Amino acid sequence: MDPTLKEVYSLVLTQWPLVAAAYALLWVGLMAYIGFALKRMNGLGKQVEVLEAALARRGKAE
Amino acid sequence: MGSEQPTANALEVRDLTRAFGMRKALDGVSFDLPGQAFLSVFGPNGAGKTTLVKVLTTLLNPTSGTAKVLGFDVVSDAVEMRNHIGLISHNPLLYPDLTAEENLLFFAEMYGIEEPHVRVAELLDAVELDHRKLDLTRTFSRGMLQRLSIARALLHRPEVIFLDEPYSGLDPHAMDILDGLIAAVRDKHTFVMISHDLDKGLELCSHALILAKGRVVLFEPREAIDEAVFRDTYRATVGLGVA
Amino acid sequence: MKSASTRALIALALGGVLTLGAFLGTFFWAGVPDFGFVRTAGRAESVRYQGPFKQEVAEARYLQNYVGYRAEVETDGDIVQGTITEASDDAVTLDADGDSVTIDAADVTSAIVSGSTYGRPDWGQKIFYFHVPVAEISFIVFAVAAFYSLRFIMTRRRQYDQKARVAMEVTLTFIMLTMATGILWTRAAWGVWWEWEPRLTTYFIMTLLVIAYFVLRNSVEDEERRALYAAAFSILGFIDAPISFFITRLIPSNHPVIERGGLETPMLVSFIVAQIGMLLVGYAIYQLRMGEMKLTDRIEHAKTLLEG
Amino acid sequence: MASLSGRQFRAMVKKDIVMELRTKEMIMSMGLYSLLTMVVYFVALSQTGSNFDPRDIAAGLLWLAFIFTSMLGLNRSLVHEKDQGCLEALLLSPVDRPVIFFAKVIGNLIFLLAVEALTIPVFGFLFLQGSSLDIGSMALVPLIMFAGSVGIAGVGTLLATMSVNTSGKDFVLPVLFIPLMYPLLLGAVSATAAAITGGPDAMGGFWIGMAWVVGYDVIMLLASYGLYEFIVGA
Repeated sequence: MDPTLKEVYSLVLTQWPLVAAAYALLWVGLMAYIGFALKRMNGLGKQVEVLEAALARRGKAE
Repeated sequence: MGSEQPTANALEVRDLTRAFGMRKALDGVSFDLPGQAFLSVFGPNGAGKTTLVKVLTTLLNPTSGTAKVLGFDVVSDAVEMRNHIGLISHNPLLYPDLTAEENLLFFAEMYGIEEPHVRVAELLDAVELDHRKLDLTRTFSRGMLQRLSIARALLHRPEVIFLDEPYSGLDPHAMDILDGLIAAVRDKHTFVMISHDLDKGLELCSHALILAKGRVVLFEPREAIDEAVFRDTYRATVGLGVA
Repeated sequence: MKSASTRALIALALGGVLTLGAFLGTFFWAGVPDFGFVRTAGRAESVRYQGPFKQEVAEARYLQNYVGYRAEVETDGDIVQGTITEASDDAVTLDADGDSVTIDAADVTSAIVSGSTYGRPDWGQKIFYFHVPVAEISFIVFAVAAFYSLRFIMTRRRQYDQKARVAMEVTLTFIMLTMATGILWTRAAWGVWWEWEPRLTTYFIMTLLVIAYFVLRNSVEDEERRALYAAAFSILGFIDAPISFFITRLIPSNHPVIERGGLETPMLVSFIVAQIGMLLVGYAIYQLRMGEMKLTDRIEHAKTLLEG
Repeated sequence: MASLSGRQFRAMVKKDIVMELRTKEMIMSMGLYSLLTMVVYFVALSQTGSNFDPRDIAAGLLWLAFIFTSMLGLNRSLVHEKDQGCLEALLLSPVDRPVIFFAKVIGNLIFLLAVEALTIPVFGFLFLQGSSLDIGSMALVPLIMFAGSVGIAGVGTLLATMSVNTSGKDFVLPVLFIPLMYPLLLGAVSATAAAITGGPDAMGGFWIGMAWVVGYDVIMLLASYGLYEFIVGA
C-alpha cells in the first residue's frame, strides 16, 4: 500500500475503534441482559408447570 | 367535640378487606359490636389481628369494605373519629426523654384538650403516678410505663379503647394494676382487645372473635360460647395459621 | 403468558433491525461528513483528498513538526527550497535536490511548508445514532416509572408498583448503556474518559438515584411499605431527570446539542428510525421483565394454594 | 381547626426542643462530628503549597461538613419518634399529617442552623485566618446557609422518615439523600463561594446561586409535603 495513504488512514481512523466498541458494547450489554432474563423465565416456566400440574392432580382450581 | 351520632353499635364492620396483591391480611371481615361491649380478638400470628386494629384506628385504610366506629367511617371521618378512640399497646408510645407530666401535656395539646394541666393532674392521680410526674419516663419500670400509657390513652375521654396485647411483658403485679384500671372504666367504654392469652381474654370479654388468615372463624357473645368447643376451634386455627 | 414473551421477542427483533438499519443508513445514505482535516507531506489518491496546502510557519522551531514536508525557507534574502530532513530548536536541515543544507534557526526570516490536506471523516458523530436514542429512552422509561409510581400512590394497587419497578429496571439498563457508550465517545471526541461537565454530572447523579431506588427497595421488609417508599423516592428522583435533560441548554456545556433544524434529511430519518428502534427494544425488555414478574406471581399463588 | 393545628404544631416543636435541651444528643453529636470533619480537612489540606488560597475551597468544605452532619441529626430526630412507637401515638391523635411534617422540618431546621452557626466561626478561625475577607459580602453567607438548610431539612425529614423504617438505616439515608441534594449543593456552594470571595463581580453569581437554591427549596418542599402523608402512614 502507498505509504502516504497508510499515513492518511492512520491519521483519519483514530475515532472509529472507540465508536465500534461503543456499538458492540451496547448490543452485547442488551443481549446479555435479555439472555439472562430469558434463562430465568425458562426456569420459572418449568416451576410453574410443576406446580400447576400438582394443583391439577389435587383437583384444586386456580 | 363534634356531633355524636346515636348508634346502637359501637363497631360496624362490613366485608372489610385489606390486601396487597394476592396477599390478604383481612379478607371479608364482617361483624357488629354493641356499645359498652368488650371484644377479645384471638388468632394465630399473621391472622390479621393487628391489621384489623390498625384499620379500626384509622392507621391503615381498607382496600375494600367499610368499617364504622361509633358511626364514624374509618376513611371519610378519620380525623373526627380519632377524638373518640384510644390505644393501649404493648409499646408504651411515650417519649423516654420527657417527664411523665410533659408526656401527658404534650398529648393533651395534640388532642386540643381544654385546661390540660387539670386533666393531666387528674389522670396522674388516677394511675397513682403523681409522685413521679417530674421523673423522665426513661427511668420508669415496665408497669409504671404501662400505667402512664393508659393515662395517655384516656386523656381525651375516648369512648372506644383498643388494647393491643397490653399484658405482654408485664409482671403479675403490673397485670393486677392494669386489670384494676380496666375494671374502673369498664362499663362506660367499648373495648377491643387483641390477646394471645385465651384465659385472660375470655375472662374479660363480652364478645369473642377468632381470626385466621384474615377471615372470621368465630364471632359470638360470651354467653353463647361453650368454652371447650371454643378452645378446640382456637387450637385448630393456630394449627392452620402456622403456614 | 407465552404471548407476552413472544411479543417481547418480536419487538426486540424489530427494534434490532430498525436500529441496525438506521446505523447503516447513516454511513451509506447520509455519508460520513468531514470534521476538520489531516495533513501529509506526500500526496495519495483518496476520496478525502482536498488539495494541497501551503502554510507560513511563525517560528523556525515549529519546523520540527514538519519533518518530511516540502519547505521554502528564507534567510537574509536567500531562499532555500527542499524537503525537511532534520529539525531542532536551533537548526533545520533541508534536502534541496540532493544537497543537504543546514540553516541556523536564528537566521530564518520566514518559512513556508506545503503538503496535502485530506478531510477527516467524523466517525465519532455516528455515535449520535445509538447513544442519543438510548439516552432518550432512559429518560422516557424513567418518566414511565415515575408515572406508575404516582398511580401506585393514588390507587395502592400492587400492579402499578410492579410496573414502576420493572420500568425502573429498564431505566437502569439504559442508563448503564448510555454511560458505557458515552464514555467511549468522550474518549474519542474529547480525548478523556470522563469530564465533570454539567450534562455528564447530572446524568451521573441520575444513575445514582436509580441505584438508590433499588437500595431502598432492598432494605424495606414490608411489601406495601417498600412499594410506597420506592414510589415516593422515584417521584422525588425524577425531578432531577429534566434538570439533566435541559442543563445543556441552561449552562455552557461541552456536550453537543442538536440545533433547531440542524439535521439534513438522511440524518434526520436515520435518527428517527433509530429512536423508534430503541423504543421497541426498551418495550421488549419491559415486556420480558413483566412476564417474569407475572410468572413469579403465579408460582407464589400456586404455592400458597398447595400449602394452604 | 386552624387554632388546633397551631397548638399541635407548637407542642411538637416545643417537645423536640425540650428533649434536645435535656439530652443535648443531636447538638453534641453533630457539633462534635463537624469538629472532627475540620480535623480531617486539616489533614487533607496539609500537603498544599504555600500559594494555596483556602478561600477557593472554603465554600465546598463548609457545605460538605453541613451535609454530612445534617444526616446525623436527621436520623436521630426520627429515631426518637420511632423508638417507642411514639409516631403511632401521634398518628392516632387528630392531627393533620402536614402539621407533623412541618413541625419535624422546623425542629430539624433549628438544630441544623444551630450547628451551622457553630461550625462557620470555627471553620473561619481554623482555615481562613490571614485571608483577606470582604465583611460586606460575608454577611450574605448566613442567607444562603439558611436557604440551603431549609432544603436539607425538608427533603431530609421525608427521607429520614423512610430510612428509619429500613434495615441498615445509617447506610440508606446517605444513599438516598446525597444524590437528591446535588442540585441544592451546586447552587449553595457557588453562592457561598461568591460571598466569600466578595467583590462587585461576585454578587451576580451569588444571586444566581441563591435563586437556584430557593427554586429547589420550593419544588422539593412541595413534593415532600405532598408525599409525606403517604410515607408517614405506611
